[in-house]
Amino acid sequence: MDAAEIHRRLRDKLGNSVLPEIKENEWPVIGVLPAAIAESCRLLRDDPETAFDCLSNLTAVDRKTDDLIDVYYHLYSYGHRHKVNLKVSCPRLDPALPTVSTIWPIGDWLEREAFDLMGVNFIGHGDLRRLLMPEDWVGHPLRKDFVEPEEYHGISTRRESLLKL
Amino acid sequence: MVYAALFYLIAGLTVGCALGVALSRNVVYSAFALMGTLLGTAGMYAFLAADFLAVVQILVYVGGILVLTLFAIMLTHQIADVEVSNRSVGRLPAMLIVGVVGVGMFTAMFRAPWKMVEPGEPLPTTYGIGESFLGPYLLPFELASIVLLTALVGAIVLSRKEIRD
Amino acid sequence: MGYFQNIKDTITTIFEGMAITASHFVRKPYTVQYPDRIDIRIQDTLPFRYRGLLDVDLEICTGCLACERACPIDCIVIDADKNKKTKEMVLKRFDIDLAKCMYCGLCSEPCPTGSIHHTPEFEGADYSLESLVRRYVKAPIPAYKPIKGPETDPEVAPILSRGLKYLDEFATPGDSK
Amino acid sequence: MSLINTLPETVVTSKVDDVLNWTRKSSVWYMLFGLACCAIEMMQTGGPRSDLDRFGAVPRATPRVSDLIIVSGTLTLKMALRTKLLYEQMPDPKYAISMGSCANCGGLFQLAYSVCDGVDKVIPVDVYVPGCPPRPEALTEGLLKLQDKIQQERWLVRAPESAAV
Amino acid sequence: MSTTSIEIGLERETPAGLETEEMTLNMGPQHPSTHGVLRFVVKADGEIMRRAIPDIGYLHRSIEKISEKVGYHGFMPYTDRVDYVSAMQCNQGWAIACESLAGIEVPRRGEYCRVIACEFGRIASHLISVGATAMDIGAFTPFTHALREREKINDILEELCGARLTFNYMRIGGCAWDIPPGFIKRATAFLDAFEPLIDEYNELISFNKIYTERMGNVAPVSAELAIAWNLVGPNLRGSGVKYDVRKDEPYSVYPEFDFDVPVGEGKMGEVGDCWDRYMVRMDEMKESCKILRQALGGLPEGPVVAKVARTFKPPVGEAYVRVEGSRGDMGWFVVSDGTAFPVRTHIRTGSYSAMAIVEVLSQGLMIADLIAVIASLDIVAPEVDR
Amino acid sequence: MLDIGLHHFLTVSVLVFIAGLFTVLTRRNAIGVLMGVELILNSANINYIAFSRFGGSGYDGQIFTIFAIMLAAAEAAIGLAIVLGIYRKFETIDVEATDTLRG
Amino acid sequence: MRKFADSLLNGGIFDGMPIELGYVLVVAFFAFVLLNFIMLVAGVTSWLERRVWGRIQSRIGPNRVGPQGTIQWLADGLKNIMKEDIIPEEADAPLFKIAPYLAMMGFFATFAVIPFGDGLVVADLDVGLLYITAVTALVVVGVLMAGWASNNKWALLGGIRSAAQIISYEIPAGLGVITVVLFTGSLSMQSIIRAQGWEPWNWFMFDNPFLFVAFFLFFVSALAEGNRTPFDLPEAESELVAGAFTEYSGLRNLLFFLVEWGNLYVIGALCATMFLGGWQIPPVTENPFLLGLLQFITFFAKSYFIVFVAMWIRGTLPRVRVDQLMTLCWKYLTPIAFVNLLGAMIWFIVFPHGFLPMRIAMVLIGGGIFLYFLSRVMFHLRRAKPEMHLSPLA
Amino acid sequence: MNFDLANVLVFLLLGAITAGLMLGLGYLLRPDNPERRKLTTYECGEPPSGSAWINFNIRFYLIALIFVIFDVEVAFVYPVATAFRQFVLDGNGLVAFLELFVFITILFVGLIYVWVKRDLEWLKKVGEPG
Ligand code: SF4
Ligand code: SF4
Ligand code: SF4
Repeated sequence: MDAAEIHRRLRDKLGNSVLPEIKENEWPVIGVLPAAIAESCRLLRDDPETAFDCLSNLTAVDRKTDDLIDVYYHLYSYGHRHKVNLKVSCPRLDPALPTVSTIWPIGDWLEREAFDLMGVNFIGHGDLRRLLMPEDWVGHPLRKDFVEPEEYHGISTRRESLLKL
Repeated sequence: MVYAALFYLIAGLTVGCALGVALSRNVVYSAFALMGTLLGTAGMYAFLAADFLAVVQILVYVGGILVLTLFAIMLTHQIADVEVSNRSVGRLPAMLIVGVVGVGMFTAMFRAPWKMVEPGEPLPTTYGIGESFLGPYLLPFELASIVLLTALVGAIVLSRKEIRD
Repeated sequence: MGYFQNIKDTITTIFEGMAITASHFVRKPYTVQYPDRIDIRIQDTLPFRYRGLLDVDLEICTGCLACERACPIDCIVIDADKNKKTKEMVLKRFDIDLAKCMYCGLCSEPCPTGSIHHTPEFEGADYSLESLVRRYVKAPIPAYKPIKGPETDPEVAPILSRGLKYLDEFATPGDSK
Repeated sequence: MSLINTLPETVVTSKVDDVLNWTRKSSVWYMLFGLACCAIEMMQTGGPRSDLDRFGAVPRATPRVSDLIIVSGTLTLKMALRTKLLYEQMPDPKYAISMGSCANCGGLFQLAYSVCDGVDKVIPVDVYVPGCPPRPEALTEGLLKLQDKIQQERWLVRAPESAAV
Repeated sequence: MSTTSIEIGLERETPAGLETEEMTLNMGPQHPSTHGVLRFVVKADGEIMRRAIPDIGYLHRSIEKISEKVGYHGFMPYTDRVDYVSAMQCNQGWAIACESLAGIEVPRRGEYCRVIACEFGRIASHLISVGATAMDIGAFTPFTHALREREKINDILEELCGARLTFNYMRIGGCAWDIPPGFIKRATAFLDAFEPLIDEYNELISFNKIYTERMGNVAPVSAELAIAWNLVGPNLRGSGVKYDVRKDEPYSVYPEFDFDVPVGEGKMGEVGDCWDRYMVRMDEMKESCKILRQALGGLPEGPVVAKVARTFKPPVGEAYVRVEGSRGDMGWFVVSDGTAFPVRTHIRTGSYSAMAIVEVLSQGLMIADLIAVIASLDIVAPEVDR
Repeated sequence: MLDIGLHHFLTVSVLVFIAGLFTVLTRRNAIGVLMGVELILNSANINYIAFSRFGGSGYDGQIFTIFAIMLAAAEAAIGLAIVLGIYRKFETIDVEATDTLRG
Repeated sequence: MRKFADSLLNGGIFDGMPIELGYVLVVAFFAFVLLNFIMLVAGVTSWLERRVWGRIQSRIGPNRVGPQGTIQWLADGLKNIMKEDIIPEEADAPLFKIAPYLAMMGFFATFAVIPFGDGLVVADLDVGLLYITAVTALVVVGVLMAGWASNNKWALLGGIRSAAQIISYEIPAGLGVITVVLFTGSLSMQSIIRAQGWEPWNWFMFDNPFLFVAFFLFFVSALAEGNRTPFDLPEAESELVAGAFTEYSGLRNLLFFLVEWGNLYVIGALCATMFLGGWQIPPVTENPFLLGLLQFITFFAKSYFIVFVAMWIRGTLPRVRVDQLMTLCWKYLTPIAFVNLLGAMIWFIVFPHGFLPMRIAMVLIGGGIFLYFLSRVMFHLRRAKPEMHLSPLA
Repeated sequence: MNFDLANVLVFLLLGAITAGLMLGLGYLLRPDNPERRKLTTYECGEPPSGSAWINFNIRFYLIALIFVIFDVEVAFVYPVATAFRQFVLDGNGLVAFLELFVFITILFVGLIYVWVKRDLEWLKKVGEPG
């Protein structure tokens, strides 16, 4: 099934929560409003015509200039061998999205990672803890405005360059 | 002389460790002290020219029963933690009882007119024991297997039942 | 029956495995007895493009700073001034931090003369970190000025040809069509 | 009481010292402690081609029996604390080799927010091996350098005044 | 010491009676079998695990963030460190991602060089994987034999790109070094010697009864479970799903080669058990050899790298490409805003999902099985943590 | 004194017996009690053998001891199984707590 | 031994001393020699294992310390003496300290009855074989103690595993031993050897099919009791870090290592005694000294052959899992051993004086298996076409 | 025979003395530098969570239980095996065989019992007791 068809189906079901244009790409991008993302994911997975049984990737992107955080969901269907990329934009100050970890189990870790590094809140995710950084870490390091702390448990994070005479 | 010295050494080990079992507050220590007594007893057997028994003593008591006891202790950590604060019999009354019994036994021991024969040159015993098993002691020998079988089945059923309900 | 099949499988597969390991008793060990019991130095067996410790041939460095700029992690520091009078570049400082370098080769790729290059040398262990910083310029020296045509200076020519040979190792970009 | 660094320097004591140092350097057991890419090269160093075993250096699983920790790879802040603990759990005398740029000074990950720039910030390092990763022979050379260092040490003999700290 | 979140939830429940108390074991970060710095908090009941909770991040080196600082060309050496066991495919992933952003076409010889390098890298990586699996099961010898063969591959790759592990071989638009003279002969010679060794290796360990007993029927992953957890590559194929990015979403010049995609068949137990995953790798090495012979034989002439500006500025946009790495398909996601520095790079790797599934798989296994599971999933720490 | 005779062995046996008795009396801990019983059995065994050696009764004493050892093993197996059973039921190993069995 | 001691004492060196003290001195002297010998054996075994292992793995192994690395073990030992001795705070200090000595005592004790030659044995106990099985119990308790006292989970798990494993395999091992005892009627090591001859067909291994099976039963069980691969679970590096000895450092750890390497030799010695004819040599010389030396060498060579096989196995096989270990013991080895024992009894009743054709047939079968093995080795060599290197030293 | 037994004892004593000597030598030669963190329990670089002295799995116990019984049995069979040879040579082999056969079979029944009752199985589902 090609992207346009998927897009049409989604729009049939969810109406204006799905943005009208799709960006043709290797992974065609379909924009979705934040509130509808979990719903559209569920539809895409459960519809036997689309049957997206795999969440291939989930990435959060900090668009500081636009004051947005984009979250990309790369979906893949092993049954039909087709793919689609859902894109959600949420405000940078308080990014919050419904979780997809109940739809694909791997979403659990992917969302935790996005939370850890980018500070995206996934509502309904039962166990939203840090994944990669230590629990006592401050800040979300992949944000553009993240500043590295001076020291961590007594270990300074700076190093004088040996090349400075 | 050396013979006597060795005897006292082993007797000391036996009795000392027995006291250790009696007096130690920690069950694990008691168990390890018990090992000393068992080894010492094996030594006593050796002195009494019962070489086969000495070895069986180590094999069954140390290798089997003691290990089983240790397993039981290690299985249940609270056993080692149980504070023996209010004993079934206090230490002092126990001392008394033990003292009386001990005095009685010693008296009996030294008073009794033991009919003694001069012990012969120590000889290997294994063969003789085997012969007795196949000869005069055949019935107990076969019974032993039944006892063991019963013990095995009984113990297994007991532990299994207790675990499974 | 599974029971006896298991026994048979165990015996035969172990037998086979033992035969393989036994055959190793007569195979030659693969060990190269670095450092002393070898015929040729390891360094000499490495390919020319091996990316070992960095080295700079100051004789042919033009002071163009291409390498400094290309290094993603700034472990090269070069001070090159233009001498006002002679209009010559003078290298005052050429330091490489070998402790930090990641041996990626990105610096030697843009070098016009192959002055900065990786050598097959790899022995650099030391007791202190400072000694891993290589300071090539001891006293300010004039930079090399490329001339048209083949190099004539007999002292520089072999070095330059080595450098150019090193550059040749890199693939030449061509159009895909 | 121990005799370490208490004896006066004489021909005999220094000879004994030499022998003791020789045994220590001939049997450097290193801890299996792979951190990142360099760990692969460390494995190769113990592998057939380089075979550190030739020099009596074998990998050990626990810090308790190791003499040497080869910090091979990127030390993240999260790991740095653990590394410190592991190093501290090693019995004296102990040594550390820092293998690769990351362990030396952070290397290419000085740009990173989560990396401890250099293992010498948490534990004292005896030998630095440059490379990214150092090839097995380079690590072997580092080990030989360490052996030289061990051979120079004073064990029983009192350290010369100037060197005393 | 900083606590990870796991400790917080780990208050020991007081046991009742002989109920075996749950023993909380830390396996890792320094543990001989975790291959680098992985950590599992094992909740065991004697020898049997209730759960093994993976705890990651001990090798989180912020590679994704660094890409925003060093630019497209400068990031290439960093991709080597994403999966240091088989760095070539990471190189390729990044190169293809950038090329697809900017629409660059790679010369055919360049593609062939890439394939050759990648397949050698795949063999080297699988060697480490199967060797380490055998080592974790207790057989040290196969591991050293694998290391020995890997050394030979390292020599070959060293000849090609001057490094043994962190190759930095590819560039956006092609490769940095052309194939050196005499390389093809030596590479073919290696393949000739190597292929019988695979059989020897199989006889030495793969079919050993103890080994098959240890690996067979342990932690089988059904195809549905594997897909739902996004297992990829050999792990997915071990579960019987015939999917290989090289075949099903072809990139580079892979369609020109003839090779099979081995899948797990449940020969030693259920489909998708540890042995299947292990065996898929064994078979894949043979397939790689096949590809290599074809690529080495049919190497076209021409340049190996296209002309690409030194300051590479792709147009605005995003690209998500997948390449078949040694640990399954690697997703490279790049967002460009038209400057010389990417806005965001995200690398989705095979080990990441493999690590996530351990908690599910480990339930009810024995501690010794956990090791088999980790090893057969072929988890490499930096791939998880990046 | 230097000539080791029957009385020496009997003395050791009595001392071990006393220690065993003391253990049995003072321990509330069931496993401890079992250990005391082992001690007592051992002291009896020493007696058996001492008498068989000094009383000239051939192998009888030794064979008795073997059976005693066998019974000790059986006793330990069953006894420990019971102890563990009790322990599980009552979450304790106090002997007196088993009184609840009656109630 | 007694004869020897008597002859020494009659030589008049110890005149004027109580005779018992004289004996003690003689025994102590021999014990001292034997102790050093044990350490040497343990050390050399460890070196040899590393070399054999190295060769199997296409490596070399230790070859720098001393000529060909032969004194590597000495360096290891001395170094370990110089290591700090850590007793973890959480551990139970007294037990933690005693445990290694207990294990070592248990292991030392076995050496007392190993017959290195006709008269070369410290104590030819009449219950020799049973004695060896019994003192292993000390090792069990030592390891269990070590595991428990460390208060470390890996150690505890390793200790319990180890204890469970050693005791379980005592059953098949014991049944294997009993099969031999049936044919000799004695438990004494010397009389078992004397019941065999120097010719292979007079070895118990080739006496009849049941003893042949018993040999493998015993060998496998002994490997398991010695915690050797493929049964090295207690110290399975990839699972339990270092098993019961995880917390031990320096000297105490060394003692455990000593036990491990020494035990390997004991396994070899036992197999050699019971199945391979022990020190039996053809009657070549009358000279008692030379005879003793030859017997010693024969015995040593036979036991080291078994040791070598154990190393070779270690270089080949993976490790079994703990449940498989128990399955193997209780469901395979023990029942087979039972049946085998009954079979052996019947055989003995049928042929109370042995059956020569069977012996020769067994030797031929053994040779046949060996030849087939060689052909497989050749096959693998031909397939891999490696560089050959026949010298054992590289 | 006593001579041999005494030998063993002397041998053991000497073993203990040697170990003591080694310890003494070590005492002289080794550094002693206990720091608090050095003495912490090793658990793969993490601070250990909880003591190791906890209730352990019962399966090990069952194994030991079965072992004890069979151990005693083996101890019984040893002397009989030594006597067996003489019986056979005396022509009473069949009697001895039958007697031993009965003994062994009865215990073999025990083994079969535990086997059938799955007490030798280890891999049981979590939660399933035993
Ligand atoms: S090799 Fe790489 S890291 Fe090193 S100096 Fe050159 S560019 Fe910088
Ligand atoms: S080394 Fe090369 S690139 Fe660097 S400044 Fe000199 S000439 Fe320029
Ligand atoms: S130094 Fe280089 S190879 Fe080593 S860990 Fe760091 S990045 Fe990896």
